[in-house]
Order: sequence, then C-alpha cells, then structure tokens
Amino acid sequence: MNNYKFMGSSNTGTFAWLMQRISGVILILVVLMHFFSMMKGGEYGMMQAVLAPVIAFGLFHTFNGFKMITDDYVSSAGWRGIILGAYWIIGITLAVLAIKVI
Amino acid sequence: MKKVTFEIFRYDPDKDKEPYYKTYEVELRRPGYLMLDALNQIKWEQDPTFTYRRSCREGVCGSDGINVNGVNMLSCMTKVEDLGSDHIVLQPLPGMNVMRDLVVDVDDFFAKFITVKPYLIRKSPNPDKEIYQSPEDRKKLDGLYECIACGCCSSSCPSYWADKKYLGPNAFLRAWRYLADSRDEGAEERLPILNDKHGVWRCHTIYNCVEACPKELNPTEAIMNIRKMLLDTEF
Amino acid sequence: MPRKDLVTYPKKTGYRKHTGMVAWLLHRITGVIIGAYLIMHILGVSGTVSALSSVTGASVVKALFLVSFSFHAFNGVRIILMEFGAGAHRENFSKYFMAVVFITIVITVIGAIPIFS
Amino acid sequence: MSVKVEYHKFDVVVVGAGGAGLNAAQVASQHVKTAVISEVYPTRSHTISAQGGISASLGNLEEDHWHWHMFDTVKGSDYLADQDAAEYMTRKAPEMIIALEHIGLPFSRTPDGKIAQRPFGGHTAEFGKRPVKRACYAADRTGHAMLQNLYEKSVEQGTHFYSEFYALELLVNNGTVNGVLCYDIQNGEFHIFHAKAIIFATGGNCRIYQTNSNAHINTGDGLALALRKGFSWSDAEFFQFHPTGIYGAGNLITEGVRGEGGILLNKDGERFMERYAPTIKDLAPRDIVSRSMMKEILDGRGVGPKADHILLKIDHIGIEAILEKLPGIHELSLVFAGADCTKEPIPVVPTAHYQNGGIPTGYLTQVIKGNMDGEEFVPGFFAAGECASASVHGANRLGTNSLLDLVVFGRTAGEQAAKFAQENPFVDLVEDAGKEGLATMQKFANSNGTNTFGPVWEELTRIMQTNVGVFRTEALMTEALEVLDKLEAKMDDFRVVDKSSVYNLDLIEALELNNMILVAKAAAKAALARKESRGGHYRDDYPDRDDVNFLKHTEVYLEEDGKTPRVDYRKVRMQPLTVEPFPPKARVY
Repeated sequence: MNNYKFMGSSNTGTFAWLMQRISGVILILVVLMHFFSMMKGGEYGMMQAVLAPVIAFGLFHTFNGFKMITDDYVSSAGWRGIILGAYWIIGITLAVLAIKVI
Repeated sequence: MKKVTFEIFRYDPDKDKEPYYKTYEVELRRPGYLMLDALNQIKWEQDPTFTYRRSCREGVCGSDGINVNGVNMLSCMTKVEDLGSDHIVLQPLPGMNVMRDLVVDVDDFFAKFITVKPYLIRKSPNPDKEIYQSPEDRKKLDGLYECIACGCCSSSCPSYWADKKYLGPNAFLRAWRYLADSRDEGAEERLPILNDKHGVWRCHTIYNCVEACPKELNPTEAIMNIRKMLLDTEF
Repeated sequence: MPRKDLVTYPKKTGYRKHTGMVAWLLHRITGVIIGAYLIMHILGVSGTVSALSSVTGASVVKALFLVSFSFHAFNGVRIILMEFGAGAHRENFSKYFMAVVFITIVITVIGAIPIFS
Repeated sequence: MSVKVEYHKFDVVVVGAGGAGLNAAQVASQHVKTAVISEVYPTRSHTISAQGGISASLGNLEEDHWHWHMFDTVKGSDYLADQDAAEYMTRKAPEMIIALEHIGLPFSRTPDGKIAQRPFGGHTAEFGKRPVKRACYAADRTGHAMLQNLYEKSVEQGTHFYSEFYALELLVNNGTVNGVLCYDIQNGEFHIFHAKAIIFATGGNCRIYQTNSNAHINTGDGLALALRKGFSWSDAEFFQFHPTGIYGAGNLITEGVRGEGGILLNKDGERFMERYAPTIKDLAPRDIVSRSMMKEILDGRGVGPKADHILLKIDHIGIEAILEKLPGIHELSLVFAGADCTKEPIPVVPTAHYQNGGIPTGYLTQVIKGNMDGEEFVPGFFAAGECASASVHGANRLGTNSLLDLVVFGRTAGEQAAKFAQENPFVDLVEDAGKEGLATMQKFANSNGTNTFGPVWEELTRIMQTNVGVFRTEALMTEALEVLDKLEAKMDDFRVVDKSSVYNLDLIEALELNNMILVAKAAAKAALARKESRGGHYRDDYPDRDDVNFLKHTEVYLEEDGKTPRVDYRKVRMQPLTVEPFPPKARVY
C-alpha cells in the first residue's frame, strides 16, 4: 500500500482559502462599480478607493485561482515550482504597471 | 419479456492489448430486475469470462460500485428499468486503475481511507462503563457512520481524477465521522493530515460525490465542517 | 502487491454532467476569461502593449467579460453560501445554481444596454 | 506440476475478515505478528449485513442478569448448547460490549447517555417469565458499524492484510495445524502462510439454499478445508431459517422490526403467532416463528396470488420511529420488496440465514476432535464465529447471539492464539505442503468438460431448499443425497471457461461450488441420521424431541476417500463453569 503518512507537513491552505472568499466578495462590489462607472465615463470609477482594491484583490484572486488550477493538474514538483514562480513575476509586474496608472 | 442491451467495458491483461466494449442482450425477468441480476445473467448464461465484484447483494458491503451510463452506483441497488434506457453502458469506476473488466484497484483508495486515522482516539482514560453520549451527540453521527466504502464518491470527483494524492471525499467523510464524535479526542492528530495541499482544500464543491453516494450521504458537507473546524483552530 | 498492466479508463461516456459539475466547469472557464481580461486590461491601459486597449475596449469583449464576471461572482457567492450556510444539501444546490444563472442574465442585460448603445 | 509459491511467516494467521476474524486479529496483533487473509476486502465481509443488535445483560433499561441470558441461550438451543460455553459467552458479554463501545462503535443511546437496548426473540427475564430489553444496537446497522470499527482498530494495531486471497488448503504436520495455502485472486499467484497458530473465522455456508440471506462469499469454504483435513463439522444438520426474509429476494428484515413492535399477519389479517407462542408471540425464537409461518402457508393461509408468503406489519409504530430506529429496513424494503414499510406491510418468507453448527471447539475456541468417547484439542488450530461451534447455539440460535458469539469468541481466539504462538515454536511444513490444494486448483483451472457453474448451482440450491429445508423427511433427504451425488459427479466433468490469471471469478466460483456440494452432502447426511425434531431441525416423520437417543452433538467426518461424509456423535458438555446445569425441559414459549 502506498504510504500517505507524511502528509500534513507541507503548506496549509486555510489562509489562502479564506482570503479567496474575502477578496471575491469585495471584488464583486468594486469591479461592478469600476465597470459601470467607466461605462458612463464617470470619474467615480477612477477613484483610488475603488481602483486600489480592484488591483490588489483582483491580482490576488486571479493568481490564487490560477494556482488552484495548477495544484489540481500539475503534480510534478519541478513544473509546479516554475509555474508558480511565473505567477509571482507576472503578478508583481502587473501590480507595478497598474499602480503607475493610478 | 423486455430485453435491454448492455455495452460493457472489457479488458483482460492476460490476452487483450487494448480494452474494448462488448454488447450483450439481457432479459428483464421480473419487475424490479436489478443490475446485479443482469450481470449474473450475463456471467452464468452468456459469457463466463466476464468479471466484476459483488458480495452481499443488498447494498451494504460496497463491493459492486460501477459506472452506469456515466454515473457511479451500486449494481445491487439499481433497478434496470429505473434507468429509463434500453441501451446501458457499463464502465469501471473512473479515476481508479482497471485491473480487469469492471474490477478496479482499490488499494490506494483504502490506503487513503486509513490515512485520516479513522478510529476513536482517546487521551483521557476510559471509564469502566460505556463512555456516556447523549442522544443528541449520537445523532450527529447519523449520515456519517453509514458509509460503506464503495468508492462511488471518490471515483466521481474531478479533483480525485486530477490529483492522484488527493485524499478524496470518502476519507473526509470518514475523518469527520470521528471528529464529530463527542467521545473522540484526536482532532489535534487528524487535522494536520486534512489541512494539506492534497487535503480538504482540493475540494471545489462540485457535488459529484453527493450525487453519486448510493447511501445518500453528504461528503461535501463533511468537508465544509472540517474546513470550519480548521478555521476555528487557526484563527 | 504488484499488479499486472493496470490500465486507466478509456471513456465511452464521460461522467454525467449535473448542475454542480456544470457550475464548476463554468466557474473555471469564466475565471480564466476574467483573469485574461484583467491582464490584458492592465497591459493595455498602462501603455505597455497599447494594442490591447482596443481589444479589451471592444464591445463584444466587454460583454463577454460582463457575462463571465457576473456568473463567476454569483457562483462564488453560491459556493460561500454552501460552505458557511446550510446550503450544502442535496435539495438546495440546483436551486442555487438556477438563481445564479438568473442573476447573471439580469446583470448582463443591464450592462449590455450601455455597452452597445 | 511446478508452480511458483511465495512463502510468508507469521505467528498468527487469521483466515476470514468478518467480525470474528477482525476481532481476533485486532487482539492478536497487540502481542504477536498477525496476518489476515480474506476473500474480499475486510469491510466487505458479511458481518456488515448484521442489522438488529448484539445482546448483553447490561440492564440499562430494566433489570437483567447474565444467568437469565444463559438460560435463554440454552433453552433457545433446545438444550444442545455446551453449557460451559454458554456461561462463558453470556458472562463475558457486558464487558465485551463496553470494549466495543470504547473502540468507537456508535451505539444508539438512552436519554441519559447509556447504550440503548431493545427486545429480541427468545430473550426473557427471570428464566422465561417475560420479554426483556437486552439487544444493544446502532439503529439497524449494528454489524456494519461494528465491522468497520474492528477493521479500523486492527489497522491501527498493525495487522497485515492480504485481501482477495482465497484459501485452498489447510496445512497440517503430524496433527499440528501450521499453515494455509492461498490463491491470490488479483494476480493468480500462490502463497503459503506458515504460522504457529491458525484461526479459522471463515463464516457460514447458507448459499447452498435457494432462498437465503447470505452474501455471495458465504459458501462454506472454511468448513470444507477443515473437513478435508480430517476435522469434523459439529451439528451440521442445524440451519437457521430466519422468519423474515424479503419475499422473492431473501434479503433479511431484522428481528428488531418485531422487537420494535412489528407483527406477522396471515391472509386473514390474523396475528397468528398468538396461537403458536402465547407468552411472547412474535418474539418467539426464530425456528418456532419460521415453522409457524410455513405451517400457515402450507395450510393455505399465506398471502399473495400463490398464497406463498406472510406479511410483516410495522407502519403502526409511526413514520418517525421507523426512520430513526429502522432506516436501513425502510431502504431495503423499498428496493427489494417495492413496499414502503411506513405505509404498507412487507412481504416476507423464511430464508436460510445461519449455520448453527461448525468446527467444534472448546469454550476457549481451541478446535477439538471428538466422539462419544471424549474429545481432544488440536494444537495450533482455533476457530470462531459462524464457522465454529463452541457450541452456544446448539439446535437454534437466538437473535443477536451471533454478533455476541463472534465478539466474545473472536476475541478469545485472538488471545488464545497469541498465547499459543508465544509459548510454542514453529512446526516445520511437511514436504510438498499444499499439494492437494494445488491439485484441486489445477484440476479446475484446466478443466474443459461440459458442466458450468450456473446450472449446477441452481440444481444444488433447489434440492437443498425443497428437500433439506424447514420441514424434512427420510424420503426427501434420501432423494437429496442422490441428487447431490450426481452433482458431485458433474464436478468431475466441469468446465471453467475463463483461463485468465487476473481476477478469475469463474474459477473461484467453481472452487466454491465444489466446496458447497461437499458441505451440502455433509449437512443432508447429518440431517438424515438425526431421527428426532430439535430446534431448527424438524422431521415430519419424527416430530418429537428424543433426549434419550439424540441429546448429543452430531460430528460429520469425511471417510478416507476425502468426499464421503461419515456421521459420528459427541457428548454435550452439560456442566457449566460455575453454576448449576440447566436440565433439558420441554421448550414452550
């Protein structure tokens, strides 16, 4: 029989899971605000109170979601490391670019 | 007498290079003819080389989980006419390796079931008499201890198909059965096993396990309860 | 025990899709669409790849984003309700799913008017 | 004939992974290196189907005493039980139930948190005065909960499991049992387990009957293996017909239904058990209820177009009580009888359920060889559960005593075998050990004759059902023996179509059928020789109990040829361990 005894020593997921829910709920509000406000060409959508959470939570939620899909389908530790590394690089780059716009 | 075609997955590693499907005609000899009766009819009257698992024939031993027209179920509890189809495709449980015909390798499944320490863990000494448990506390185990370990739930789960190390709904249901037991004191030992990349966080609330469970249990709810317990212990 | 040539499962029929599984598949797909939109949007607006601005600005793409976003958002709410509430029961989850589809349609229709007008 | 055989060495090897086997393994593993061999995965053994409960005189709901329990057991057995074993089992019962509760069994509870108890057939207070609540239960899934707990416990104890291994031959060296030859169903390989002590917990054989409540695996393989090695089968003629099997399917409806208030009705809606057992009515022991039901049917008061079944009514206790206390029954009757038991009665008919006899053992589960001159222990060989006969069930078993039997004697077997293994060295295997088992195996694996499993098995179960069933006569059983001889001859011209080495069910069924025919012959021969009516054995031509000539255990041995049964007898151990014996009395309820 395979041995699963050593499980439990790797990373835990409680925090990521909880944050995914919290960020998701906040995103519903701020993204809809941003989207419909921009539709009408309004300034409201460009306010930092709206955009900052859109960027912060949006990037977190997106890449944490991508990580979940990766965890599901990529079992090799090497590939997983490369892909997760790429997520970090792309995520930080995008964050810098987005902050510059504000 | 009504006849139904069965298209059955066949594979014998001793002689077949590739799996194939073979078609059989089965007579439904009485109202409420069961899938297991049909399988026995094929084996005893048409093709003795056809192989499947079965034992108790009353839906409690969990030997005969199979995939019928794309859904996992127990052959001994399924009436052929209830499927509402004259053409029935039988496949082995998905997500598990096929040993032969409808027989799958369940060693890994049982290893996972054992990983979550599914037994009463006591820190305090046992009394001479029974450990008292109120009927309300006992009621919390209803819907949990009835699991028959047939594998229908784990085998229906897309996360289980994708991640070979994922413990699967069955193991979590089993773990929660003990975590929810007022007599158990083993949460500390059990939770780290569940709180893992291949643990409860791989569940995406797809509900295939709930749909598949022949005993109408709810592994997803058990997983959610474990998550809440983890949340409580960590924050 | 070592086994002789185990085979994996060559499917004749895939696993039957019921609402829970459909919801999960759609959640994945819409999630990827939204993620892609977000990346393109940031790259476009920041001027890094200005060509992308016109892509994310196109009405059809916007509408696609809106549909995906509404579904993903309210299906997410459904998942949270199931996880924290009493929603994790057989009887509920198809009902919840239909509610998500309904809300998605409503929001898309509301959004479509400004997008296409 | 040279085949590769893999050797394993264990202190204790348990054959069979039902309640008795796992309990034995769980206990033995705490002391010595233990392996369990099972034809199916352990959680799929037939203990899982046990429904109603497990008896123990805990007295949680009303006054109870183990001595009353012992009396009921002995009286229920129609005085054929060995009274030392009956005392041992009933005295140990409360302690064992508590031990089970401590490993996690989710018993139903009383309002103050104790283990709940319900009445069951034949269990009485004050030596037969009134029914008593003695059966501890976990809804109607007691065996299910117990088997899984025992499996989980034995895994925790580090037991080695060999699942889907089929035992082919018991290995004996000069009178000492020292191993077992097995066939790995999954890979088609042979394994010899060399052990200091072997525990047989191989279960029953009621698959030889057409209408039965047993699983596909209950084919009496363990008994056949023991018989072929010169051990005997004690009380082979006594089968228990459970009164309430679902009509048409045979699946069991627990006696707990009647314990909770269910009643049996004939076609006139009459509660006929009032006539047959005025004191405890529907809760009379199983042999009496089964016989009464068959009488009603034979007298033309059966239900249905063919007037061939009886109705079990439970809806009057209310839908909530049914769903709380008997949820499994609700499901079973819906699927197999198409009847919603919260609204309508369930069609039932007596169904072959339990083999009362078995490999004879002392009250500490050591297998014995014996006849009227005495008995002696076999070194290294222990047996427990349905395949063994300590004997506590005698001519008829009381409901819930089977789970108690396998818990008490399973545990005792584990302790005794571990002790034996610690005190004794390995006995060498004989040269060419396993030769006979391999030969039988090869005979069927290479067979290319004409007969196949289906027709032979159907013929076997039909003849056993009609001729060696609830009512028996000399003529019927003589005919049965003739048919069985013909069927045995057919096994020499058998055909196993499947030649695969992987999960060859066709081959396993052939081997099982071979064992079933042997077992059926032994049972029929023993029944023919017992010219009296006692417990589950009812002779129309000898309707009375005959204590002068037949207050003794039947012991069926095989002749030298290895296939002809020979009937011998052994004295009943009437002397209990500490109390006064219960002398035989007329058995009325």
